[in-house]
Amino acid sequence: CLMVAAVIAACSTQSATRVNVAAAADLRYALDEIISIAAARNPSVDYAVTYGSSGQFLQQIDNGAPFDIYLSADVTYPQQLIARGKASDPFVYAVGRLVLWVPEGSPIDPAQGLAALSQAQRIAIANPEHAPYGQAAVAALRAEGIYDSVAPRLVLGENVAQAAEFVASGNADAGIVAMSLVLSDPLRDVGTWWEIPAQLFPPLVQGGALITDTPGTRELRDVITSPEGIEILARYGFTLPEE
Amino acid sequence: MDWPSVRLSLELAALTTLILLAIGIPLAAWLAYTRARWATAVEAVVALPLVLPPTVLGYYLLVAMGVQSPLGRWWTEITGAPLAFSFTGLLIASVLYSLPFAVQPLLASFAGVDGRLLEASSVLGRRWPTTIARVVLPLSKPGLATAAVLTFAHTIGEFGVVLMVGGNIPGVTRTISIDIYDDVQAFDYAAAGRTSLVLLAFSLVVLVAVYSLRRQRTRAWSL
Amino acid sequence: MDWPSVRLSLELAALTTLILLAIGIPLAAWLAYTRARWATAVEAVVALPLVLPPTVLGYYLLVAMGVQSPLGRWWTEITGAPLAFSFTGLLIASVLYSLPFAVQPLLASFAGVDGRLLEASSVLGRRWPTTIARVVLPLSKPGLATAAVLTFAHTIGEFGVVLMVGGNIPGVTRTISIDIYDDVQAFDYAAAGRTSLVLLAFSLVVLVAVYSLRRQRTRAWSL
Amino acid sequence: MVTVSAQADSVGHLKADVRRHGIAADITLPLTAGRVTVLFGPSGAGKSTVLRTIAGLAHTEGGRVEWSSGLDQTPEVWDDGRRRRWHPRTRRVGLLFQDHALFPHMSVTANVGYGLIGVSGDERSRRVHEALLATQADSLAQRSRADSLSGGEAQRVALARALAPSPRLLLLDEPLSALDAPTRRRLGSELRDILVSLQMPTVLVTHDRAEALSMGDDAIILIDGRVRQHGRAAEVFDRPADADVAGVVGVETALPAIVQQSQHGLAVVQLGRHLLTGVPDRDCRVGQSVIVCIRSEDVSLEVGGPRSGTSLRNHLDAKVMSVRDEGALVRVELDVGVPLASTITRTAAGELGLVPGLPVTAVVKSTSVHLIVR
Amino acid sequence: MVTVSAQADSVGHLKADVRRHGIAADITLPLTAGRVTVLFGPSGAGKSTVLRTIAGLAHTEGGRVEWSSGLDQTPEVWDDGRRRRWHPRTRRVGLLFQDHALFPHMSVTANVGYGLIGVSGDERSRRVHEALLATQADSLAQRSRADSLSGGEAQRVALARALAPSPRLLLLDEPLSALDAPTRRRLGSELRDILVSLQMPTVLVTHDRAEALSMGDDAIILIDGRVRQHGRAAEVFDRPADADVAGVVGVETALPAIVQQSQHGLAVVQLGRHLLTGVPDRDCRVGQSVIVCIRSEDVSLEVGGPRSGTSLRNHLDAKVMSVRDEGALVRVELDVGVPLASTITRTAAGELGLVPGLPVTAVVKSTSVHLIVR
Ligand SMILES: Nc1ncnc2c1ncn2[C@@H]1O[C@H](COP(=O)(O)OP(=O)(O)OP(=O)(O)O)[C@@H](O)[C@H]1O
Ligand SMILES: Nc1ncnc2c1ncn2[C@@H]1O[C@H](COP(=O)(O)OP(=O)(O)OP(=O)(O)O)[C@@H](O)[C@H]1O
Ligand SMILES: [Mg+2]
Ligand SMILES: [Mg+2]
Repeated sequence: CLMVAAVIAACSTQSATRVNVAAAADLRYALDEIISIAAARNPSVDYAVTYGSSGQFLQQIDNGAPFDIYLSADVTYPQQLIARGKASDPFVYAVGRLVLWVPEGSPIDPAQGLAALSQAQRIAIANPEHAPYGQAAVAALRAEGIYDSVAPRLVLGENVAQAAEFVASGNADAGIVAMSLVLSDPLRDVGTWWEIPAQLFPPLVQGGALITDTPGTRELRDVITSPEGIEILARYGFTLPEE
Repeated sequence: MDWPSVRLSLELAALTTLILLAIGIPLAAWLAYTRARWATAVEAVVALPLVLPPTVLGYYLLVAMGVQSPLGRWWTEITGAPLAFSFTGLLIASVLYSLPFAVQPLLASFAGVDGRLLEASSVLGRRWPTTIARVVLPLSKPGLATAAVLTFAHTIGEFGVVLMVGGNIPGVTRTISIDIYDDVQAFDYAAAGRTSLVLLAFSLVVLVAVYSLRRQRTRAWSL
Repeated sequence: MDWPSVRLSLELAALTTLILLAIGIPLAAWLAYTRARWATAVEAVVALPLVLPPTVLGYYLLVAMGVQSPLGRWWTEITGAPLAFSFTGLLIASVLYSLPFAVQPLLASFAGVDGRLLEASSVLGRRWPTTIARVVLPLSKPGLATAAVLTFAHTIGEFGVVLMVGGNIPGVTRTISIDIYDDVQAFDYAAAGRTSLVLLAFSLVVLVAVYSLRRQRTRAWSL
Repeated sequence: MVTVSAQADSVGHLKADVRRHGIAADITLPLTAGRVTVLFGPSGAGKSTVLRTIAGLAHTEGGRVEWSSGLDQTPEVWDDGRRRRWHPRTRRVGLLFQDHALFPHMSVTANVGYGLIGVSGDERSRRVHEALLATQADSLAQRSRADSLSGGEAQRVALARALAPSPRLLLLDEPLSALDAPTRRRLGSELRDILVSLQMPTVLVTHDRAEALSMGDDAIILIDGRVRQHGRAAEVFDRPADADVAGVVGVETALPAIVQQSQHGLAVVQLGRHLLTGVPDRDCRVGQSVIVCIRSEDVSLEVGGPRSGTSLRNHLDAKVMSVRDEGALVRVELDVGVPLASTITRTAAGELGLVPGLPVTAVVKSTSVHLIVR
Repeated sequence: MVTVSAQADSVGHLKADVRRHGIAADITLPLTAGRVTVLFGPSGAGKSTVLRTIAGLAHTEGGRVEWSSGLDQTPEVWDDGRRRRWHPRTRRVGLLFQDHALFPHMSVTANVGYGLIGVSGDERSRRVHEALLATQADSLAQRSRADSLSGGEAQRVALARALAPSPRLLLLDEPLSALDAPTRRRLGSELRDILVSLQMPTVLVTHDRAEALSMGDDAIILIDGRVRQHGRAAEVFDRPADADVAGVVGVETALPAIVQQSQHGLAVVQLGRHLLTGVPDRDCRVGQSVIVCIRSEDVSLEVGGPRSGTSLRNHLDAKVMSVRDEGALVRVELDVGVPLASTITRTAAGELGLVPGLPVTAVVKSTSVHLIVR
């Protein structure tokens, strides 16, 4: 019993200095800047970020994963956790943007919009069954009325990053991916893009929640929802969350 | 159940197993019986695909098959269709990735065959393909079964490489394992559980059948 | 290079291999030499984890180890820390998932050991653990090497189960394979390539060493 | 079938009723310390199967294997012929495998010491060394892998391995077959002494009549999976119970004939154009049919016209058909109306100047003509 | 070393200079069709190693294996002792392995037919059947797995397998050791005829002197890895070149002595308290030391006082030390001042009433006393 108490004590001292962040993969570049701000404001906290699939994080947190703050690519996931008493303080921090992306040297001109996809042989999107960007891409294609004609030519990535990989490696000649990806350092020069108008798909609102309520998690939430954070996110291809 | 995926998976696994036995048997025989020093290096290289995470291996394969690589261009020229996101591409990837699962058990089994029988075969004037076919293989049934089972099961269950190289195209490259994975990702646990159960039950039947074949020797006495 | 991940991977792979040899040897021996009918079913069950996609298997393991499951709760009560997302949890998952890679080659090798030697050992009054240790294992070196190599390499390369059960927590459950996977997902191909190369080179050295040990017999004559 | 069955005496007995793919051999042996029972029979008769069943490596389908250590203790039922059997390990017998089955990866000393359970250190090396000495394999003690041994070397090491743990019963499957004659002779007689001094009852399979007679106290003749005769070794080899056994124990001539006269324990039969006096194995009447058994080495040859036979010596005029050098002996096929074989020394053959076609007289003592009454 | 070397004649020859872990055996055989060369020697002498090196399964380290098919064709260098060697497959020799090495999973007929390359259908079954008939294993043709065969059965099937492809050279490693005496005798003489009719030159390893003499034309004595004598079989077994060979070929008595007299190709030596006349293997002078070789079966026994010896027969008064039953023969150890062994027939032993301590006269013809001049 004493030993158990000691272990718990050890854990709690650790979480006092360390904050495990579960972040949606599309935040990979933007979040580094935001974290450095939060860390500067709160030097006793050590932020450790894990990027991954929001859905997988949901499953893991549900089963006791030691994450302290959850930055999802979706608003419903944090709410599910809150409904089950696993999280608190939901917040919305960004809205994702969708682009049509073609690799450099492709005959397809993205400026023509989604219609240009009629010339593409392979179109990469994230899997619409579980990836929000995939669902958005399908919605946009439907809105333009070309979904049925392009459906046989779709290749599905496990997530939006993999869809981008299909395009970047030249195996797909077009892709519908997150703007945050095509603006990232490694992919900036790989292709050209055209933003798909936001009205063609339901908004990709990204929300989060605190799993543990500590100064460190609150600090990060505050930074990410502050004007400063929103400005950083905007640079990385996110729009402001509409209040 | 997504039957096209099931069919695809079975086809892929069966073809991969066949191809890997066809490649693996001579390769393992060579590795088991050669005296060349560098065979050890070859043996190690065969096991290397295992060390890379499937998705990463898949990524490299994707690049190798892509239009930017000579292989990819050559293939597209010859066949008129790109290798990536095709069943053939999937097959190549599966074969590469499962190579150690076929070669290693075969090799271990071959190495255990009584050397005097190989000697007898040679003195009786037989070339090594005959020796392998008529002496080594029949005496390596457990290893053969292991190689086939590991390859087959692993190909059924694999999804990292397949997802990367195949692009999850329904009916073309969406295998049953991707299907289950998608269900879990979409929180459709009921569907995932159902499919898994069917997959497990089917595999159990296949495995029991394979193993029964192998367990033909009735030993009068056990340890 | 992310050295904590490298260390974690090596620890995990080494421990998994050790545990699996410790479990696999008696299990494979039992499977190889029992006359029980239902051993065939056990054998098939051992191979089943392979059939499920790693992430899906990982999901089921996660649920089994999670705070909502009796096992998870019991473990948390006993040790004060949850099983999932811990190194122990990762180890258990790896052991389960790699079980067939250890048991199958051992089994195939054991089945190939000359039955008369087992008979001799029994008549000389030895119990089966002694027979396994002193007769079967030394004569199954190739199978033992295969089991160790497949288990080790596969644990190094595995990331589906590890990602699900471990949660990719830096320094605790982030293995080198997840690290490479992350790099690829982040389009940092240079880093992924670098890490992969180091991993491959290291593995090559280990594998060549293991295989050289096994290739000790110099045969006067080859096929 | 003539069976000199074991007296179920205080020394205990082993009962092995072995039934397995066509074999049905029922054997009971007294477990007298140091007594050697020879199991003799043609290739494929089931000798190895009997040994393996006693050791527990094969099972009897029906039948029974039972070990009784004497007096009124309940016997150990090693195999009840159905499903209940003792594990080979628990029977504590020693078995020399016909194909040796040495552990190929172990050194010679590790092989020999393998069965020495709970014996270590000096005691262990001493017993290993003793066993190797006993089997004249001490020069091989340094060998680090048993698979580098020659056939005969392996056989001696395997013998040492079987002896070393001092089993309750020793089963030797052709222990000397791969050895050269001088080694075999030396080892054979030493082995006999060792078995007596270690007091181990032994069952010995051999194909060699000389070995059977010099090493065996009792002999069991196994033909086609059946015990056809069981008795004292000298008895069995001298007085085979029937024509089959006669052939197996090396009685070259075994011919049917009819009793012409019978008195004083002797009988006269017609063989070819000769009347022959012999000893019937039991009372017989005139007109009864018998099998005439004559061992070739009991037939000596003389040159010159036939002398008239006495009741003690039969003289048969014969013609030499063929002469075959067999080392110490020369084998001569004769025609005395029926074929008859003779084995004589080379010296004798040289003196007689035997060539095919030569007329000779074959001489057989009546006591060497063994008549099996049918 | 006395070597009746092969005449390098038109029939070609096989030259095998085998060097390998301590063995250094240089053998040259004429490849006369049907000629059988016996390789004889104690266990561990290197007989199997020589055969395996000829077949290509072991390599000679230094040395050379060369096959010359006769006349002036260039010989095939099968193994140059360094790195260049022919694969066993290409040598087209037949080898019967000492431990049989049958394919355990194949049927008996599949085993026998294994070496029949490019032969199929009726021709194949015919040749398989012929080979099985020749080795008296035709009753086993139905067996579906070779690992169910008994030791002797396996040996016959392995022999059939080696014979079936009609190899250019047949190497038989103890082909009859696992067989019972009647089968061995029958198969031995049939095998001899078959080898002659198939015209295969053959090298035969055996431990059995009778087999060596009845089957071998030539004999090579191998001791400790060295060829110690090579010549016609009868010659080698009768006139061993030295004491070691004498021991190996079964000359039980081999004692040192000094020549006392020498004339007309005969010499007199002192043996114990007796003067003994014998035949020296080459010219000798008085005072030279020789080894006296007497084969036990050349020593006959008489009861009664010693008669004076002639130059043709030596009579030695002796005392019986021990009598040992060896089946057809009885082995008697004598004391004639030095130990002397005698092997006589059981008949003779019975007539003489031999018991230990009995004074007897040992009779040895002068021509049977072989003197090896040192
Ligand atoms: N599994 C089996 N199936 C059928 N027959 C078998 C099987 N095992 C052995 N036999 C046969 O049983 C008979 C007895 O075999 P066993 O080995 O006991 O003979 P053996 O007397 O030892 O002969 P040998 O002197 O040749 O060694 C043989 O004919 C053999 O072929
Ligand atoms: N790998 C090895 N290392 C060391 N010695 C070896 C090796 N292989 C064989 N020998 C030895 O070489 C010698 C010759 O062996 P070989 O098998 O040729 O004998 P052999 O004359 O056939 O004897 P046997 O009649 O007993 O079969 C033996 O003493 C054997 O132990
Ligand atoms: Mg036998
Ligand atoms: Mg040999």
